[in-house]
Amino acid sequence: MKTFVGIDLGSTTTKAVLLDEKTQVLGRGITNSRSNYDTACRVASQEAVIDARFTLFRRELGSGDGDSGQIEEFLGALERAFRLEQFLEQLNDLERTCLEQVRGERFARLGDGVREAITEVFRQLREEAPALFAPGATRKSDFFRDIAGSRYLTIAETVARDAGLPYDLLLNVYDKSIIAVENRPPSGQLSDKFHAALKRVTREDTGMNETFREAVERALGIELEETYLVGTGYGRVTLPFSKEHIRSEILCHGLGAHMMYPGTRTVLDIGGQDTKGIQVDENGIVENFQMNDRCAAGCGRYLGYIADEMNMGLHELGPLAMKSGKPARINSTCTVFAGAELRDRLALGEKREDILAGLHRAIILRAMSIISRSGGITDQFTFTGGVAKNEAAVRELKKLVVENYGEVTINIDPDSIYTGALGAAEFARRAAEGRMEGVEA
Amino acid sequence: MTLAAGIDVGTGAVKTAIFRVGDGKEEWLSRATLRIRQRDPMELAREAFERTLEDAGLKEEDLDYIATTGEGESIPFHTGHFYSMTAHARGAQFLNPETRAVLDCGALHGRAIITDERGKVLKYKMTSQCASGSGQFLENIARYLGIAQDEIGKLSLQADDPEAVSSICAVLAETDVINMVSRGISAPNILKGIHLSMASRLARLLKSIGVGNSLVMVTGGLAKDEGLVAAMNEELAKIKGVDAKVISHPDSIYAGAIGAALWGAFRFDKLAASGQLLKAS
Amino acid sequence: MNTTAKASKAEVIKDASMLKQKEMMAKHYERLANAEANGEKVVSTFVPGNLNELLMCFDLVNNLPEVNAIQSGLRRQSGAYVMEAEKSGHSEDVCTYVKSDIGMMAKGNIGPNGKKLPNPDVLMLSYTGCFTFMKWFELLREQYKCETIFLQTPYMADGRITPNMIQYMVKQFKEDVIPKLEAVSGVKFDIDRLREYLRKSAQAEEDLVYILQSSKRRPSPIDAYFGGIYYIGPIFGAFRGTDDAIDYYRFLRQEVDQRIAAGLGPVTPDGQMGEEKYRLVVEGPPNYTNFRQFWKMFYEEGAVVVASSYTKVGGTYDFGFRHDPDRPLESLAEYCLGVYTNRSLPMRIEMLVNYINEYEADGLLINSIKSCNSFSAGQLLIMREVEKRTGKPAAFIETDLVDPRYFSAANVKNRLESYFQMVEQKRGGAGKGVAA
Amino acid sequence: MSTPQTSEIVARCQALYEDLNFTAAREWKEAEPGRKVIGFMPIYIPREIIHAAGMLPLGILGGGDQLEVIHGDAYYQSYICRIPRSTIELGVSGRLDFVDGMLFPSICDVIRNLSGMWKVMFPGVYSKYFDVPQNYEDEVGGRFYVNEMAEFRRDLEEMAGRKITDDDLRRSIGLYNRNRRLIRELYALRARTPWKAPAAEVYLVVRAGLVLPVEEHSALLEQYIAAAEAEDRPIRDNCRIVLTGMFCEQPPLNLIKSLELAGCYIVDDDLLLVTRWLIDDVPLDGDPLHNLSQAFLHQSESTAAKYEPDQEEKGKFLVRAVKRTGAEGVIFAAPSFCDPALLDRPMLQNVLTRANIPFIAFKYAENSGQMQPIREQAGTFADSIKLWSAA
Ligand SMILES: Nc1ncnc2c1ncn2[C@@H]1O[C@H](COP(=O)(O)OP(=O)(O)O)[C@@H](O)[C@H]1O
Ligand SMILES: Nc1ncnc2c1ncn2[C@@H]1O[C@H](COP(=O)(O)OP(=O)(O)O)[C@@H](O)[C@H]1O
Ligand code: SF4
Ligand code: SF4
Ligand code: SF4
Repeated sequence: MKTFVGIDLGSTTTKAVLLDEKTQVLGRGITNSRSNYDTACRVASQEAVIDARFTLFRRELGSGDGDSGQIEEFLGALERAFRLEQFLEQLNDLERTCLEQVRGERFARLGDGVREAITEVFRQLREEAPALFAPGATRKSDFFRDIAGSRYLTIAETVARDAGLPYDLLLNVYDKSIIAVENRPPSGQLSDKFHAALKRVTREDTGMNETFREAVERALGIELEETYLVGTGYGRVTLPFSKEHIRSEILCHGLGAHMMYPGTRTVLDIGGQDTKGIQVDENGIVENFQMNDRCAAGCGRYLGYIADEMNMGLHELGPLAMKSGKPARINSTCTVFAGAELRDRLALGEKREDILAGLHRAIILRAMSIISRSGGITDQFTFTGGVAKNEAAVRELKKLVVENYGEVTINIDPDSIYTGALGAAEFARRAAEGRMEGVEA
Repeated sequence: MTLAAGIDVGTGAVKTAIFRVGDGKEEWLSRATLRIRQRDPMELAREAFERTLEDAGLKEEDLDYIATTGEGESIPFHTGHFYSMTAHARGAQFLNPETRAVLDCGALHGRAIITDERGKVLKYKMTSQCASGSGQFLENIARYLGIAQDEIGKLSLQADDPEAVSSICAVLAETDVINMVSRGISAPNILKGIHLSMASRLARLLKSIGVGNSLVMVTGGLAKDEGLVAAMNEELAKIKGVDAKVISHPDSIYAGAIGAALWGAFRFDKLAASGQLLKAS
Repeated sequence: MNTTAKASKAEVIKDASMLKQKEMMAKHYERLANAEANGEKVVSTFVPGNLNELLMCFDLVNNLPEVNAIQSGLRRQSGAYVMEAEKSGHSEDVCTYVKSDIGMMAKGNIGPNGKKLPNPDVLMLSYTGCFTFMKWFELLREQYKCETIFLQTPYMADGRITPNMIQYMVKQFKEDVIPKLEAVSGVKFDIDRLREYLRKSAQAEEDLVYILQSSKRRPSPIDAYFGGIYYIGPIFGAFRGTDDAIDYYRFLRQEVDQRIAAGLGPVTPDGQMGEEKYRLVVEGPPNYTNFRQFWKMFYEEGAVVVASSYTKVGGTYDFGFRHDPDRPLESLAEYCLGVYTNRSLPMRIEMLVNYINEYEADGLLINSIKSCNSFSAGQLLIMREVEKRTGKPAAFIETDLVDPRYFSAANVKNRLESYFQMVEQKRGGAGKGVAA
Repeated sequence: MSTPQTSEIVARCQALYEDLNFTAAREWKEAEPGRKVIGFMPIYIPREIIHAAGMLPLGILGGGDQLEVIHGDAYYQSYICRIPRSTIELGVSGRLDFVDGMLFPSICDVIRNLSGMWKVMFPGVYSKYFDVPQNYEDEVGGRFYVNEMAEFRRDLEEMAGRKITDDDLRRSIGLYNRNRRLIRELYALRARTPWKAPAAEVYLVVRAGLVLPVEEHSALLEQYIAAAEAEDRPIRDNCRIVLTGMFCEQPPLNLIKSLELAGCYIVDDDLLLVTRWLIDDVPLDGDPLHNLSQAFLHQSESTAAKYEPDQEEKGKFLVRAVKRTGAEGVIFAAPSFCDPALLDRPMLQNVLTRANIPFIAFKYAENSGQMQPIREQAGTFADSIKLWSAA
């Protein structure tokens, strides 16, 4: 079948969306942006294809007369199994890379100790992997780098201590290797991994039956043809696409938000390094936009620094901040000094949740200024970008929107991080249809 | 004989030192350094301090003066506090008596200090607001490149065509660097580029406080980074009317702790002489 | 220089005005370099509110630190000069024009022709449209310890020139400026000489206005910002009131007429510009350190600037003001009062709104200059108001005049492209009706 | 009534300082029908004329570190100082809705342009850019200034619906003379015994004068001076410094406190300059506008906001301040991105260097939250003065 791909190469994450001819979203994929844009695009697209397969599975299964609860349970199990397969594959790759690293001269004098330590770390990692993907388990993030990274660091600390090795050393081996692993384009056949996952599910006996297997096989048989691709995002200038395949992220975000909520008139997007306020008309056409200036204070990356500083996952920040009753007043949102400010205030005895709540408020205050610059908020208002996933940020935003613009509809889609990619995919679909609407090729 | 401890609580690490001072001698008994990694610095300070005591074979009550510096103002067991530039100037003087200027390069701020032969601060200046030239930034980039702290300097020295980092902001500079990697710029050239941009900021600081042709000692966390020291010398050489030379010392990282301890001893003796005896803790 | 476009006829004639300008500039810098040897006295002064005709009455050679800073920017030396000034204690926050000048002095004060610029004998501080000027000349005075003449131009805050303002300025001329210039130069003031210069000024001004307004046509034969910056050079600088300026603008006018006749658009550094896709009004000074690269981002996309406010900093002539030989001192006062940066914010908004309407532009682009509070403080309100009153979209980019550290090509390009795509999309969308 | 303690007076002033809704001024206005309030920004405004019209001159000094700025930021790029944006925030959020007029004195391009912005954003409010002469000749600048003040006087008469007589003006000048005298006295007290009048308190007490009627403020000053003289406070081993360079955007209170905590007694400063701009009494007899103009031309404080016609005199005022107050050094604190202050600074520093007076310099914003670097610099400065003065 024909598919249309939109890729949003953000400063922090790269997102891909696959649309079908009926403008239905087939799949979404995300990965962290990295030094190699090409790889990031490929990984994100592949993730979107994987997601699309699950959509197709669901469609195939749904067309039969299976019990929907059962189907969902099966698909859930299949997805976990698939993710585990993927994880283990990457883990093996990482281990190989790590072991190669320590062959270098820098490690020669340390002898076999390091190699043994690394093998031990990975043994433990593999051992606990299934638990990470057990039903109901929460993971620090969905990216290999983050999951593997945080566990590696924790395990390595103990292993290093036991082996009498410097912890910094193991840390460094990891840092070096993860880059290599991340920048290797995805390899291997997807269908192999699906089959391996199927096998795993069969073993686990989750009520899978032959109808299910056949449906999955049928869905796997459908060919996904990449008809047209449009790229957008921060890395747009360096995107590995030619000019007619590129649209400005402003237009994509505007259009994407319009597709999710056709009544949208104002869009706020807070990404990793930029915050945008966009006004669109009833057709999703951009009327006005403003972005943060050259200072990246108060963008998503700011939360990243804070999370690093607190050794927490990004998605844990919001819930903690929600516990605050009395947000601290924080005036500087300089991303780089965020950590220092945090320490300063902790040292003064302020509570973690209050500081965090204050930091979230500070980010939203800045975003409010950018919206104000772009012309304020008119009904409806749609919040997109990675930070829209953060409930504490959303809470502050809602409060401030009401205070400043009255009761307007505020839309936040759980998939809001894909807004730009969705818009890009729609541009791709229109381009393929020869409707080069609004944008010159 | 006066026994004094110096505790330097930084943003990157806690450093401690114990000195015995008297008869015109300054004897360095023990030292410790602990990186602050997601741990309460005050706890770490205690831990480092205990270790230093143990190494010196002393007990807390043996000490005449416990001096803090850096962010150690709120350490409960201190006798007195010296501001960090006061301490670094004295510490650098101890490490090399020829020193007439100090460049303290820490995790977030750079500080340039002009001193006299007694370690007296004559003039100084700190880097402002923006953090793109900070140790923290370099550290982030190095981690991103997969390079260990102690490799940075050596790699930077191998650069043949350093790539300038243009951004004023550390966050944007991070993107710059990511772009460089994707353009195939080598790690040495990237690191050297960062070093040069940091060095140029620091050189400006030095020049603006009138460094002249002094011997400049680098202290603080980045003192070990020979790449930065080399870049500093390159940048200073470009400035007309400045003929300064930048050096480092293996113990530079302790400069703050050393200075605090020595000033502590000095203060103790002075107060003792005037009859106002102090008791540590 | 791109040589491929050199063949066209328009190019050749274009060169006549360009050559003339080059020759004028070269001669001027030569005169400056040799001033001391030739026994000529040198005055340093500013572009906005410059009193060239008056200064010529005292045989003073005019040196403009702003123009030197621009030259340093175009030659990519300003970065080093700015750093030099910062090394000597100037803040990173302040105007880089000043720092470029101060850094240049510290590095030997070498002019664009490679020769040392002379020390000024007098600083003519016409404090018009910018407070920074005051500090700038206080700094120069500290360095050169020479006579400093101060001329305060009151701000046109209420959108009008009051008799008290004119009176104040004329009094300053009569009681302060002229006597001091006489003392420094040893030349007696002759009002008839001033009248003659003013008459010549008015003649060149007439042609300049014609040229700057030629962009009302489609396609516009000129780029009124990037090209305009070259066109204003002589009249904003040391040549107003001279025969050279008269000749230059006559040449230029002929060239523009020829392009109009041939239906041609502006000439860019890469030759004749392609199809005119977007017509813009630009507010704010340009970036000089990456001037070519910056311009290219426009002409590559088919964007031409049809009117700009920057080309009015050294005098606003398109609303009818001309130097008037019959009211010499009064007209100098009115000239100073009327320069763009001395106009209140509401006046600036109105001017830009009119430009968009009269020049049939697609929208407003603001290039916000980090250095220049005089221009930049309030530009975001200007943007809002102009959008509101014209219904045309505006875009906002940030660079600096001469500090290369504040020019981020990727950032600027991203915004410009987004803006052009938006304008394009709106045009397409407007005719399309409701989409899915 | 018993004399209040300093702590009570300061608490009241602090409340006035923190009140971003200007309740005191609102109450003053509501107390009698027809009362009008005229806001003004730093740096200098002849408040006497406003007072003579029966109106309250209200100092608007930005939003400090407690105001959340949303809309104000929408009007300014990041490289422009804070005060205009927080002022706009005050306006947009309705906190100035009771103010009948706004004055924007001639100090820099930012405030100058703000005057036009105010006209566009708040078209119903009287707003005026108040141009002062930078030419100090009686016949040139003096004449211009008298005319400007006369125009302002006419505007106010129109608003008030009555004439402002010369006697009205004289009476107001007299009241402000007294107020300035008291502030000079307070500063002298602090210079003599800085531990008795901590800088943060002095600041708050003087600042109260920007929102209170002058009569009330003078009484408050008197009370504070008496209370401060009477109170015993511990003397700290601090050095004495002159704080300068802040002439417009005010630093956060925490900054002033931090300086003293880090070991520096502030014995002179250029905070809230409008209250001390004229350094001597303005004569009461003769033409009042002429007298105000004369005082402005010949009896006013030197700051970065003014052109110094005499190169020899440049910066000498600082040296004199140091000598007068027995200070041991100078701390330059300038608002970030403040061109006039920052461009002026190197020239002043050169003067200090020649006079052998030590100094340090840093920047701040009215909402700076991190005092650590400032404490560190001031602390080192204090250390260096203290440790070695004896050694
Ligand atoms: N699960 C999450 N919870 C909270 N915040 C998140 C989450 N995922 C991403 N973010 C935030 O979103 C930002 C990235 O947003 P994104 O829109 O992907 O940026 P970009 O498009 O610039 O790459 C991160 O910096 C982070 O702050
Ligand atoms: N061994 C090392 N080699 C190179 N750089 C180091 C080393 N140890 C610490 N650093 C750098 O020093 C910085 C911390 O310096 P420090 O002097 O502790 O800072 P501060 O005094 O500001 O807390 C860190 O950011 C790190 O980049
Ligand atoms: S370092 Fe901080 S303040 Fe500076 S530009 Fe970056 S985010 Fe902004
Ligand atoms: S502030 Fe603007 S007008 Fe003034 S000197 Fe600088 S660039 Fe020129
Ligand atoms: S702080 Fe400085 S730049 Fe800002 S408004 Fe005041 S005088 Fe102007």
